[in-house]
Parts: sequence; C-alpha cells; structure tokens
Amino acid sequence: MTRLDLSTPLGLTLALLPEIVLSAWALVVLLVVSWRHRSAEDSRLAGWLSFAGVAVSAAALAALWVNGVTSDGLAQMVALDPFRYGVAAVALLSAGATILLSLGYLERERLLAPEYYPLVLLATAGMMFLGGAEDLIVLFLGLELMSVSVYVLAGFNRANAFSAEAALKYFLIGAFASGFLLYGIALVYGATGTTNLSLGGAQLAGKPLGLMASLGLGLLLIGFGFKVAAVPFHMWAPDVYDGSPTPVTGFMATGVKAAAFAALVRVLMETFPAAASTWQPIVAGLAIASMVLGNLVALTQRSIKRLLAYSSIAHAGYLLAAVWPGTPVGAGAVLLYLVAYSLTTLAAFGLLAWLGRNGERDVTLNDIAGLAATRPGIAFGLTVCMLSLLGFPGTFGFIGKWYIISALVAEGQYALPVIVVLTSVVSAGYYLPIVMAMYMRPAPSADRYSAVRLAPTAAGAIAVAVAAVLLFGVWPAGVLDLAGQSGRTLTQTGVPIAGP
Amino acid sequence: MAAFVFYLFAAAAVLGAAMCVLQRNPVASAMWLMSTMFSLAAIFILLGAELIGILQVLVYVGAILVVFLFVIMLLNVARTSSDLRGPASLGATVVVAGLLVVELAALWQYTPRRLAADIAQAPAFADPARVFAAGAAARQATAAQGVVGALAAPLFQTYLVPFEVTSVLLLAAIIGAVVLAKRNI
Amino acid sequence: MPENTFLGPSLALSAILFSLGVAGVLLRRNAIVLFMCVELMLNAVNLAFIALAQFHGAGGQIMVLFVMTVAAAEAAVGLAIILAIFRHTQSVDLQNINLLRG
Amino acid sequence: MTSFLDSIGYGRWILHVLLLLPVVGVVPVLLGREAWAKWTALVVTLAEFVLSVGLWWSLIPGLGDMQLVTNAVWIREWGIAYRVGIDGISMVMVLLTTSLMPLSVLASWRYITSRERGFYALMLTLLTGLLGVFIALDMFLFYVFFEVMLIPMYFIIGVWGGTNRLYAAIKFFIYTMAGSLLMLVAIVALVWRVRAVTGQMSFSYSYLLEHASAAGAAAPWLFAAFALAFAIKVPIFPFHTWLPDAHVEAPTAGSVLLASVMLKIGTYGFLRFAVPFFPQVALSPAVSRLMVALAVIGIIYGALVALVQPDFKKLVAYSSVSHLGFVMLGIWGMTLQSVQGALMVMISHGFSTGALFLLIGMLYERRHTRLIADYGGLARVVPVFSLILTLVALSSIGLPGLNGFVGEFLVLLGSFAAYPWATGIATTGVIFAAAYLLWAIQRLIYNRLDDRENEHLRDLSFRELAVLVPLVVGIVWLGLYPRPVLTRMEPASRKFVEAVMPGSTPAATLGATAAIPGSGR
Amino acid sequence: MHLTHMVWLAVALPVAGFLVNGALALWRPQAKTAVSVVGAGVLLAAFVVALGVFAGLSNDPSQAPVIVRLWSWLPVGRLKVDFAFQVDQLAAVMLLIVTGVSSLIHLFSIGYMREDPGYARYFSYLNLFVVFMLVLVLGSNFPVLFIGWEGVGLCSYLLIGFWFSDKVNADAGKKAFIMNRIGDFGFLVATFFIWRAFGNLDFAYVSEHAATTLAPGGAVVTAITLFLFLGCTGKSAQIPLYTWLPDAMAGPTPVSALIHAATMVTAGVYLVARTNVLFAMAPVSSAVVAGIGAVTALFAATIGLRQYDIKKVLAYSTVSQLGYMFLGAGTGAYASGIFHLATHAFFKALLFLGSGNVIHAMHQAYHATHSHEDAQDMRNMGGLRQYTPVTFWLMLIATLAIAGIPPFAGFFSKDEILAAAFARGADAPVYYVFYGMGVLAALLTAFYMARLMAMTFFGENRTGERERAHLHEAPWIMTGPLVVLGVLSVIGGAINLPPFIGGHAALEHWLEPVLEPGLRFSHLAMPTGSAEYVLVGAAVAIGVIGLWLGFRVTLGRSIPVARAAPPDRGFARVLSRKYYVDELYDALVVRPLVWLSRVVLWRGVDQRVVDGAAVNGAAVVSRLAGGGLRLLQTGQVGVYVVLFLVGAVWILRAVMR
Repeated sequence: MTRLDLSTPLGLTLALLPEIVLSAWALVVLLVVSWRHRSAEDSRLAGWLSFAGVAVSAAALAALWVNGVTSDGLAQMVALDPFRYGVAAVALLSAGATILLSLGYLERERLLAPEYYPLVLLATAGMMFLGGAEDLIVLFLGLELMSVSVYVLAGFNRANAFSAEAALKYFLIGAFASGFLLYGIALVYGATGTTNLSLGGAQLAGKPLGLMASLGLGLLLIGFGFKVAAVPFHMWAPDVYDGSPTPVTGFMATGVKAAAFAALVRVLMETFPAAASTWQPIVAGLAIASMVLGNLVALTQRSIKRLLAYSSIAHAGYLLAAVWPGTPVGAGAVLLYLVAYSLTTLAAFGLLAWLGRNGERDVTLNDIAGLAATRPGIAFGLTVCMLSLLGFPGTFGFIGKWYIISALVAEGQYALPVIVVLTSVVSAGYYLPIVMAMYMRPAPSADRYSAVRLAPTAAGAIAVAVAAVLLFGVWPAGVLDLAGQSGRTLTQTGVPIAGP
Repeated sequence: MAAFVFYLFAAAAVLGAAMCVLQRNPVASAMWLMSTMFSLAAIFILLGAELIGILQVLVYVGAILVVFLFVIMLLNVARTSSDLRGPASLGATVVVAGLLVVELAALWQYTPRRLAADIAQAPAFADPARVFAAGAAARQATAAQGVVGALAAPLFQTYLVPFEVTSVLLLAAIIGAVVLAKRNI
Repeated sequence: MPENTFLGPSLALSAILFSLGVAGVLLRRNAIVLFMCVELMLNAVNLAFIALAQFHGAGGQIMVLFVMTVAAAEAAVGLAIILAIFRHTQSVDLQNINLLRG
Repeated sequence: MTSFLDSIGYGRWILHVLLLLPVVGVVPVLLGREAWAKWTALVVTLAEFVLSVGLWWSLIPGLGDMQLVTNAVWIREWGIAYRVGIDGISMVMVLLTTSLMPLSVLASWRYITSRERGFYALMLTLLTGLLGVFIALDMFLFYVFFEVMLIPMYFIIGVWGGTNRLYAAIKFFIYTMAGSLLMLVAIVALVWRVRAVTGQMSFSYSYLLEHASAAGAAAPWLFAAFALAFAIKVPIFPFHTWLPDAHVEAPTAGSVLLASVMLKIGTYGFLRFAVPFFPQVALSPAVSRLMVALAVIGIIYGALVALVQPDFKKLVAYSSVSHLGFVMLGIWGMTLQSVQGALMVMISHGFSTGALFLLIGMLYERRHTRLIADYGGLARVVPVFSLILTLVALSSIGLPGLNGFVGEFLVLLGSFAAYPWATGIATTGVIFAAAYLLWAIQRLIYNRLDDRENEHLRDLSFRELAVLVPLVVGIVWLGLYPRPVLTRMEPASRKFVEAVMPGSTPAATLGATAAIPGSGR
Repeated sequence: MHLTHMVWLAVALPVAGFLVNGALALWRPQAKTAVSVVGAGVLLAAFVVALGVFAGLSNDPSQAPVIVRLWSWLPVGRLKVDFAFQVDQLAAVMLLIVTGVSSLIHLFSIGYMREDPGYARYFSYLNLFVVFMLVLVLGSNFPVLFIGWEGVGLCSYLLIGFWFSDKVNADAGKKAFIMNRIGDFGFLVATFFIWRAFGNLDFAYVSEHAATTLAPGGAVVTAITLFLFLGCTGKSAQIPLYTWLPDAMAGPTPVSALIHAATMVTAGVYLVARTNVLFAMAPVSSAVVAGIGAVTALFAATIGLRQYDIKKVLAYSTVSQLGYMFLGAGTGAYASGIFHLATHAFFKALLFLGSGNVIHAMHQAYHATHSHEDAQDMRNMGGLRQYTPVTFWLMLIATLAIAGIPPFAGFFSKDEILAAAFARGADAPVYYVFYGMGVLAALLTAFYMARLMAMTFFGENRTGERERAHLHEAPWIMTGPLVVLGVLSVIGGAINLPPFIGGHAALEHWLEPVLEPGLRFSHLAMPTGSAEYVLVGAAVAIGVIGLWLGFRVTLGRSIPVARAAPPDRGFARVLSRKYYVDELYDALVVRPLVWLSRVVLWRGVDQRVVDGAAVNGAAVVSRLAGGGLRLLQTGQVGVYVVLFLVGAVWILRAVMR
C-alpha cells in the first residue's frame, strides 16, 4: 500500500506513469516512422516498437498495481485504485493483441502506413484516461482522444469504400453523441459545482436528485449508451464493426467498450450512488433492449464479422446488466466480464482476420464449412471462442456470465439474470452454427484454406488468448479475486465541499 | 439594459441557428452558424466570460468555421440541390427535436436561488452567497489578476492533466488528419 | 453575486440551440452541414458551461476552452474523413453512403 | 474384498481417478494413430469399469449419507470447492455409466469409420462429464459437469450422426441449455439467499441442503427453475421433442449413452437436488399433482406415439419418454417402494433401452435402414439376434422375471397409496408397452421374409455378442435377483424419503384403508 | 427334509430342459432325439416330483401350507417379496394336473412335431411354459404368481406365433399377449390395492388377515376382486377379453391342448380359488364372476355352433367351459370350479389331441398329394371313423364327458356347478338366471360336440378321392397319451364323487384347508334329496337331447366341402363371424387408438403443436423478429440518428419522471 500525493508533480507523474509512457512512446514511434514509412519492414518495425511501448506501459501499470498505490487524500483528475488498473490492463491487453494481430494483417492488406501503430497507442492512452478518470473533464478528453484515434483507425483502409463509410458513420454519430455527453457534464457540473466524480457524489448524496442533476445523469447515460453500443444507440456499431479493418474491429469491440464501461461504472457508482433508483430502470431497459435486439438480429446474419458485431451489442447488454446493481460486486463483474469478453473477442476477430482475404467482410458460414478437416487448430480456437461467448462452462465466458448473474441475484434482482440466460440461449442459435459449419459440414473444396498461413505473431497472440480463455474457465480463482478486489475500491470517497 | 442585450443576442443566435439548419446552401449555412457564434460570444462576455467570448470568435469563427468553408469549397458541393430531407423526416424531426427541447428547456426555471437549493445539503443552508463562494472567489480573482490570469492559474495547476491530455489529443488529430487526407503516405 | 445572471434564460437558450443542432442533424443529408450542426450543439453546451461558471468558478470556463480544442481536433479528423469518403463516392450526401447495412 | 480395498486406500483416490482417467486417456487417443484410437478407448473404459467395481464394496452398509467425500478448495472466496462423494444412489449410477461405456466403445468399432480419434476422445470426455454429474457434491461443480457433457454429445450427434444430424444436434443443445441456464440462476439465487441467512457463502451441496429453507418465498421459483432443467433432461412431456430427433440421428454409441445415462441425469437431479432442496414446494398439492399428471401423460403419450412410429429407433426413443414417466411417478410417489422403484427403472431402462439401441445399430450396420417396414422375417435369418431382441424387448415391456418389471412394479405399488387414480392410469402403460414393442418385433423378425436384401444378413459376430451378453445377463440377473442393488440403494432412498417427508416413515403410508376414497366402511 | 421341500425340483427340471433345448435350438437344431429325451424326460421327472410332493403333503397331519423360500426377491422396506413357493392342497392338485397333462402332451408332441424344422425350439418353449405354469400355481405371493402369470402368457405368445412366417399366426400371438396384458393391468391394480390394504402380498397373510382387515362387502374388497377378475378374464378368455383364444388355435395343436385348454387358461379359476376369501367377502364381485361366467358359457357355445374349423369349435368350447368354472367359482363352489378344471383338463386335452390326430391324418393326406385344402375344416372330413378308429373312440368318450353324460368325468363336475348355482339362487335370485344360462349352454355344448363328431367321423368322407388313401391313424407315441387321457376322462369324476351316489367328495375335503376362509363367509347349502335328483335328471336329459339333436341335424343333410360351401346367411352368418366382436373391437378400440396415436398425438400434438408451434416456432419467431429488427439497419445515418434520439428522449423522460 503506497500513497501518492497527487498535488506534487512527482506524485502526479508517477500516478500517470502508464499513460505518460504510452503517449511519449507514441511520439517516439512517430519520430521513427517519419524516417521509415515506406516498406513492410518499416511497418513491422513500428509495430514491434509499439508493442514494446505497450509492454513498458504495462510494466509501469503493474508497478502501480502491485504496490497497491492509492492517492493521499482526494484523488484529483485520475483515480488511483485497482479498478483503474484493471481497466487499464484490459486496454493494454487489447492494444497489445491488436498490434500483434495487425502485424501480418496490415502487410496482407497492403495497409503499410506505419502511423497506424502510434494511433493505436494514443487511442489506448485515451482509453486509460477514460477508464481511470476521476474528473469529468479528464473523462471527456480521454474519450475524445480515444475516439478521434479510433475514427481514423476505422477508416484506415483508405482504398476501401467500406472502411471510409465506417469511419464517417462512426465519426458523425460519435461527435453527435459527444454533444450529449458534454451537455450532461455541463449540467452535472452546474448541479454539483464540481467536475470531480467523488466530490460530485458527496454533493448529491442524501437528498433527492434535482432537475439539473437528473437531466445531467440522463444525458451522460445517452453519451455512454452510444459508446458502449447499447440499444437504441447501437445502430452505428454493426456498420462500423463491419467496415473497419478486422483488427481494429477487435480493438473497438474490446478496448473502447471496456474503457467506456469502466467510466460509466465509475460515474454511476461514485457520483450517482444515491440516484440508483433513477438510473437502474434505465440501465435495465438498455440492457434488456441490447440483449434482445443484439441476439435476435445476430441470428439473421450470414457474414461472421457482422454476426460478431451484433453479438457485441448483446454483450454490451450483459455488461449493462452487470452495471445495474451498482455494487462493488457488480463492478467486479463488469471488470471480469470485460476481461473474459476481450480475450475471447480478440481471439475471435484475430481468427476471422486470418480467414478473410482481400477485405474479410464476406466470410460467411458457408466459407468456413469443413474447416476442421483442413485447419483443425483454427477450428478449435474458433470453437473455444464461440463457446466462451456463449458462456459455456469450462470457458472464461462462463465465469464472466456467472459473476454477472451472481451480482444481480445478490441484489435480489431476478428478472435481469433470467433475461441474460434466455437471450444466451438465443445466442446459441448463431454461435453453434459456426461450430457446426466447421465440424459438421463438408468443405466446399478441400484446399479452401490450406494455403493460407497465419502470421506467427497473430497465431501466438490467439493461442495465448485461447489458452487463457480455457485456463481461466477452469481455474478462475485468481482473476475472480482480483476483479472482486478491484470492484470493492469503487465506493464513494471524498467529502462535501459546498455548504456547511 | 443587460436584459435587452441578452435577449437581442439570444434571438440572433436562435435565428442564426435556425437558418443554419434550414438554408439549403452549405455556404449559407456556415455563414448563419457564424452569426450564431458571434451572438454567443457576445452573450459569453455579458455573462462574465470575457476571455472565452474572445476565444470563441478567434477559434470557432476564425479557425474551425474557416476550415469548414474551405472543405465545402474544396469539394465543390455548394451547388448541389437541397440536401434537406423529405416531409417524413421533417415530421420526425419536429416531433423528436420538439420533445427534446421541451425536456431540456425545463432548465429555464433555474434561478440562482433554486440552484443553491439544489446544491446545498439542506434547504436551510441554501443561501446563494454561501453556496456559490467559488464563483465569488473567481470573480475576485478576475478583478485582481485580469481575465487571462484568473483562468491561467487553474488551467496550469488544477487542470494540468486535462491540459496535457488535450495536447495528446491534438497530436492524434493531426496524425489522423494527415493519414486520412494525404494523397500518398 | 452579480445582479443579473440570466441563469434560466441562458440554460433555455442553450437547450434551444442544442435542439436546433439536433434538428439539423436530423434534417440534413450533407455530411459537412451535419457536422456543422454538431458544432452548433457543442456551442450550445458551451453556453451552459459559461452560464453555470458564474456560480462555480473557473472550471466551467476552462472546460469551454477544452471543448474548443476538442472541436478543433474533431474538425480536423472529421473533415479528413469527409474528404476520404468523397474520394470514393464523389459526394458527401449521406443518402448515397449506405454500403453497410442489414 | 473390503479389506483389500482398504489396504490399497481405494476410497481415497477412486473418485478422482475415475474423473481423471478418461481425460488423461484423451491424450493418447488424440496423439496415437487413427487405428489405435478405439483400442485405447476400450482399454481406458475397461480400466474405468474395473476400477469402479470396487465402489460396490466401499460403501458402509446401511448408511445413507455421502461417503468417500473429498473437499478441496477451488474458488475460496465464493465457497466453491471440488467436492465429490457418493451414496448408494450415485454409486449405482456410476456403475451403470462405467459398465455401459466399454460396450458403447465396442458398439462403435465398425460403426464409426471417419475421424475416429475425435470420436473416441469425445467419448472419453463424455465419460468424465457423466461421472462428474453423479459424484459432484458442489453445485458449481455439478453445473459445470451438467453442461460440459453437452459438448461431446453435441459433436457425437453432429459429426457422426444421420442425415438430419445438424438439426438434431442444435436442438438437443439449445433445448438442454435453456433449462440448465435457468437452473444456474436458481443455484446462484439459492446460494445468496443462504448467505443472507447464515452469512456464509458456499456452493456445497450439503450446506445448501441444510439451509435450503432460506429460500423462503422464492422457493417456488427456484424449484421451477431446477425442475425445468431436469424436466427437459428427463424429458417430461411436453419438453420431450428433442429426444426423438437426438436419439434417431445419433450414432449407436451416442443413442445408448443418451438414453441409458444422460436421461437419468434429469431424474437423478430431481432426486438429488430439486426435491430435497424445496420439499415444501415439490410436495405441495399443486406441484405434486402437476408432476404426477405429467408423468402419467408421459407414460401413456410416449407409448401411444411409439406405437405408430415407422422408424424403430424413434419408437425406442418415444418408449424412453414412457419409461421415464414411471421414474417421475415413482419419485413423486414418495414412498420407499416407489423411490426404489424409480431407481430400478432408471437402471433397467439403461440396460434394456441401451441394448435395444445397440441392436438397432447392429441392424443398421448391415442394412442401413431403420425403417421397420424394410424388415420382416428376420428370425429365420438371424436367430441369435432375434432371440436377444425379443428378450430385451420383453424386458422393456416389463415382463416379470426380467429387470423392467422390478422397477415398474415397485413404482406403481409405492405410488398407489398416494395417487390411486394416476397410478391406475399409469398401469395401463403396461398394455401399450406390450402393444408397441410386440408389434414392432413382429414386423421386424416375424412375418414373411419379403425383402431379398434381408436374406443374407449375417448373424451377430463375436464382438457384438460380447457387447450384448453382459446386458442380457444384467437383464435377467436384475429381474430375478435385484436384492443386492436394492439393498445398496435403500439407505440413501430412505434418507431421501425421510428427509423430504419428515415423520412419514414408509410404514405410516401403509395400511391406511380408511383413506381409500369411497371405502365402504 | 420334508418331501414337499423338494418342490423346487419340479420347477428346476423344466428350467434345465428349457436351457438345454434352447441351446440345441440355436446351435444343433437337428438333434431331435436329444431334444425329445430332454423335453419329455424332464416333465416326467417333474411329474414324479409332483407325486412325491403330493404324498408328502397328504402325510402331513398339520395341513398347514408349506412355504419354500428360495431367495429374497424384492425387499424394499416393509415390502418383503420372497421368491417362494407355497405348497398346499390347491397347489398340489394343480401341480399334479399341470405336470401330468404336460407330460402326456410332451410325449404326444414328439410324434406330432417330428417333421417340424423348429422342433427344438418348440420343446424349449414348451418346457419354459411348464416352468412358468408351475411358478404360477406354486407362487406364494402375488408378485411371484405374476411371474408365472405373465410367463405363461409369453410362452403362449411364442407358441401361438410358432409358425411366425405367416402373418396371421404372428398376429394371433400378439393379440393373445396384449389381451392378456389388459387383464394383467387388472391384476396389478388389484395387487396395489392389496398392498395398500394389507401391507403384505403373501397369500397366506392375506387369507389370514382378510377378515380382520377388510370390511365384508366393502368397496375395497370389491375393487380388489373386480380387478383380480379382470385379470382372470384376460387369462381365462372370458367376456370381454375372450377373442384371443379362438385365434390362438393358430399354434400347434398340442399347444392348444396344453396351454389353451388344460392349463394356462384355467389360471384365472385357480386365482379365484386361491383368493377365495376375498371373493367370498365381496358378494357383488362374486355375482359378477358368476354372471360373466354364465354369459360367456352361453355366448361362446352359440358361436361354437357354426364353426367349421375343428379347433375353433373346441376353442369356443373351451371358452364356454371356462365360463362354467367361473360360474362355479362365482357361486362360491370353489371346489367345484377346481373339480371342473381338472376334468376339463382331461377331456379337453383329449379332444384337442384327438383333433390333432385328425388334423395330422388330414395334413399327411393333403401333403402326400400336394393339395392345398384346409386340413382343419370339418367340411373336408367326414367318415374318418374307419381311418382313425382309436382316435374316434377316444374322442367319443371325451364328447360324452363334455356333454355331461354319466358316468363320465364331465358329468359330475358340471352338475355340481349347476347345482351350486341353483342353490345360490335361494339367496340371490339372479343366480337362477345364471343357472338357466348354464343349462342352456349345456344343451348347446352337447349339440355342437355332436355336430363335431358327426361331421368328422360319421357320414361320407369328403377329403377327396386321391387323398383318402393317405388317411392313417397316428403313431403310438401320439395315441398312447390319448389313451391315458381317455381313461382319465372316464374315471376322472371319481376324485370328487358326490355323496348322493355314495362318494365322499374327496377333492372338496382335500381342498378344505385352502378354501375354508372363503367358505366361512359364504356358506353354500347344496340341494339335497329330491331337489338334487331333479337337477341331476334334468342335466342328464339336457345332455342327451343335445347330443341327439346334434347328430340328427348334422347327419340329416349333405355337407358340401369347404371349397364349394355357400356363404352363411342370416343369424348363421352372425354366428359364423362370431357376432362380429373382432370387427367391433377393431372399429371401436384398435383403429381409434391407432388413429389417435398417429394423427392426433404424433402428427398433431408432437409434430405440430409441441415441435412445430412451440419449439421450432420459438426459433422461427426469434428469427423473424431478428429479421424485422434488422430492417431498421438501413445503412442510413438519418435513421440511426432518429432512433438514437428516440432513446434519448425516453431516457430524459425517465430521469425527470
């Protein structure tokens, strides 16, 4: 347990070390690529450099986490608690995996602009600010940093009209949604006199929510609803996920979502714990709508990428269900589910990126028929991913879902868990056909996928992710403890500032 | 007097915004938006945010809107036929935006006293003078250090972290804009 | 405490301008104009910040500074994206931009 | 025997070895040559069987409690542990599973011709899953096993199944999962409610059982969730329609395990979990009446629908619906006799129906059709086959002296006191059972040998006899001398009955002539 | 070691025979000599054991039943069902009848089935049948009795369908089994009632405690006995479950003699006698038993009038005679029922085996000329007296016995039953009606038996010119057992000679220890003196008149051969088609049930409602809903924004409340 005084420059620097390392590293990479940005080798160099940056940042993060660093007194601007570290870890995990997956992918798709990697790093820094923000201003800026970078990444395949369209849609609706979020920040600021989350919470505690605070809460929920792709703010997600380069899709589905959820949980639990009765029905409504719509529409998809996009909407629903309790257990559940979902989704999109060629938009169920015969390893990996997304015991996804159910039931909430499981059953209706196609249907031609080689980096990353999904599925005690402890830190701290 | 000025600029802002939305020529829209921004700058100054009012003109009108106009011209989309959507959309817009404005404009009822009552821990303590001590302190700081100084101190002390984040944000935006817009990378 | 804070009227004006921006986003098909309407929404929020900053100190005003920065950054990236899409479709009309659907 | 087992510390390691050995066996199956896969699987399953036999002597006679219990921390903070143990009931189910497994492997010897490694690896995984369900004493562990075994079965049906296998596999999977996920919610809810009362979080079966009254007002809902999961697994009408599809499309070994073991998990679940956790709900008049009614409907309905099936495998599948109805009736009959009878039906259904599926499989290997109409007059061509088929069918019909009768008789006898009308109607099931099986037998092995293709069928080979003879021996043995099995299960059954109906020793439910409706006194 | 404890040997011997013959049937079907020796040998040995048991029992002064416990079968809590045999007077009688008649029929079969390719299989089935029949009569409790009860049904099924290649035979076997199963349902329910009432299923316990446990005439005992009797109607082919028995003639003739005349079908009577105390306590049930018996006796006799298949006549005759036995049992004259059971076993076995000889001769003749005429149709016979004289004389004895002509065996037993029914009429006048029906049935019996004899043995031979030369008497192995049965048919009445001709009613006294509990409840005052003589005289007169009429009517006109026979018309047609009962059952039960199962339950409920509407319907609805929601995803940003704003408006509404 180390305490850092955030009012001193040293303390602040140490507290923000992972973010600082990452941002600075992005600059370094940028410097390097400004001399070398022509060939595939240059791109690869930038990739490995960036990966090293992620690793160093992760080391800094680990140093903070292992030492149990907390803030001395009120945390200004950024939080110093395990929840932030956990979210940052998910973001770094997502970034690292995305970089590894991209190494081969960018070469194959001839996307050789090495600026890709600094953008990933900057987006990750944005995620870490967003997920760790203790102040609405930092939250907003982190969100924008992340968003701006990801807008660009979505449109990174400039030769591809789909990619450009994805970027445009994401950007337009994203900016639009930012307006709502910002309006919410303004009203919360007006209603509390502060942008600090804990202080605001202290201010709002113990009395009914005023009109301004209520509207602020509502507008914040709208803004977050967009970022996490909750129904009915989800409409951009399938198109954007579909059109973006696949590793970026994986990045969006995991890192972006994780950071946004972390911020949502933090805002709700630190600033609005007293208003639970106001936001719980809304969160429940969003969760139910997301679970139902995401799963139902996913049933009708033929393209696997688009199917996974809708499935990610459904998973946003599950995560929102985990947000509902607003308890430490719920926060832990969100965190754990994010880890489980991120690992699985990254592996799944990685495999998908490998399967697709020349713009993998069109990988359909028919394309992977009989895959198990020619590429058993890929088929096995994708099967594990599908089962984990389905929430099947023995996989990490199950542990996550079980934790969510636990968190809900602990608060006496039964309707949401029932909907969670029922919609999970629906989801079997589209996850299983993927498994089925690979194992139980004959291949259209024997050499459909025999020639393609998976880049070793991507293969390694996927293998590690799949192994982790299985390992944590069977031996979840460690991550469960970690998530539980992180969740417990998210209780209201701080003192009222205004009024005697 | 102040009220007259406020409402005058408010009316101008609304008119500009409405025309911006309704004008079919993008260039005209941009011009109307510009007028709204000017009006808002005036209102900012009226509300005691002189520096922001000036920056509003400098940054928004001088930089951002110019970029807009530049792109409109570059793409030569000004002469396209109206891009207003059809009547169905109009109906939906009226309904949805109407509901939205009704919900949000409920804030008009806020007076300082009511705001103080919202914030104070108990109604008995809802004295604006005490609740809004921070505002008063800021005004004193402005009086003592000038409009720039009063903002500069907190910007580089309290808000150092967000300030640094904006620098990274701008970096990212630059990289992004270059990557997307440059013909050959 | 200044005599006239225009708190209620400012918030109302902010709401109206915000809604007008929203209406613009709904009504227009031109991506650039759409984006201008988003800028209008941000401006409306700025007004709210300024109005509230009268009571809570410099934070609100500084927030507006950041918003302006963000708007500039968004403008840079957004207009670059619009340029990129224009290269593909020779149009910025959103009605023509619907390759991705279903 | 007992002292020998003690000397090798059998009780300490046997359950873990049983669970682990098949999983370990998967490795050589997958890594070895394709042709070795079945041999490896056979060796592993036989070893498993031989090892499990010792369980017969390792239980303390007369003790109804869980024995050979292990309790190793798994997820400490949530009170989840690797808890395993057996009582008489689970011991018998374990033995049923381990004894059928080598037979299923042998039955697949020639049936499975493609991707053999995968098949046998899945079979071994399935074995672990099945055994795990029967010996798990931790609700989390139980749930994991309960679901995990879906996967191997899903693949077995989907990869090696018949023409409509994809539909059958996904239907089987989704149907089962729908129920079990709701049960998961109920398990978690029960745990939290118990925690709210006792302050301790634990997924331990015995702990939850002790404090299950904490469920309070939620008990009906929790029971409903448990019951739904198990009802689908059993399956009880109207949740049964996955069964015919799955049975028909599955390869022989799959059908055998599905019918003989997996269906029992549903009834086992009722006996072990659903009813003991929530006895007030389960035995409330409304629920009892519903369950008994569904059981009786299942008995009659399954039999009637079986009557008109053109596909012999489907016929047997529907007959399972009928038989499992007896089990449900027996459980809700809630006397020592009926519960013991229900357990006996579970065992003998495992033998009889397993044997029937094996026989169909053997026929299918020869003629590649399961339609009854394609056969006829087989008794002339394949007398040994016909003899065994007849014997097994008679056991399924419930001919006294064979195993089927023992369970059915005890179920009906025991349930009659509580539900005379329902039991009376259920008893008509014996008529329909005779009708559908004898009719099918007649069309298969009697009548004229019309089809020239049937003229040169081979009779059973040595391997096939090796598969069937143990079952036939079991059928006759259990029919004439079920006592050893009955006495081993009795303490656990007695504990069950006395636990859920406190104060009602079996004696109290008897001799109550005055309670008979319309008694002429 | 008491001799009675050797009783298990009587069962074990046929078990061994079954196993050996079964093994031979599978692997060495040609070893016919071995099969014969084993098959018949074990039965003869069993008969010897039975004699020993009988001797042992008669030397036992205590007269208490001996329970031989073999092993504990179904021990569950208080339920303690042992696999045990109960040797008492009733069981001993049945043991003798079963092993005795079986031995004879096994011997007969050696000749009759000699040429059949399924010889070994046949003997293994027959041995197995004896096993189950013995378990039935010896079982000491209801479940063990039920093993035999169902087991004999199984063997009946196997033997009726012995020539299974013919669909009709296989159908007949199946029908027998299923109809028996309907009866078994009754038996089972009765067992459950008994368990609930007594908490014990041993016969001895039930007999001893019935009086204290149950209320006489109460609902429980009535229900028990009615359900038991339902079992009996199935096994003993009484209305309404009799239709399987005539069809059962599809089996080999010795099987008809053994199973469907002498032993298995009488199991119902045995069961009533075994549980006599319960029936005695339930007058309503007893009346039902007697009534069904009387109606069946008369009804079946009428059908017998118009049958042409020699075995069918005998089959309906069996049904009719079984009706008599139930009339006796229902009247309370259990001993008389058993008595008639015994005499009927002798003369009906004789009749069947005799008909077997006839069929054998006919079959040989047709076989020799490769003719495809019906060897069992009496219209193809006629004048066989000269070709098969031994058979003729023996069958004549049996005919006189069944017609109730003194001093043959049937006279005494039938007369006792009728007298008892008449006597019971004093308490319950309905028994007079039963008595009348019994008398009428006796008339018809004599008539159709005379018709049978006349058509078969008298008049001109109609077999055919070429075939006539091949008609021969059967070999000694077949006629030998007939002679023994003939002797028994003549003197069988001696076992229970009534007092009025100086007898001691030996059987009745012998059975007294078993029947005593029942008699305590329903004492029967048998008619004595002049009333008795009048009844006897009337019975004899009826028999004589019936025989005379039968010969007269049959021989009075020419009989066309089966091929050329015109179809029956009018009531004769109704009779020859057996009152259309089979068709009725088919139309009312079988077809509706199959229709219900196939169309309503399977195609309707299972495939349409549960699977179609509910299960697949859920999938389809999900998919359709998904497809509908998917339509929102137009790719148009405008639509996305509208939806976004709908959500926004909703959320703001919700927070403001």
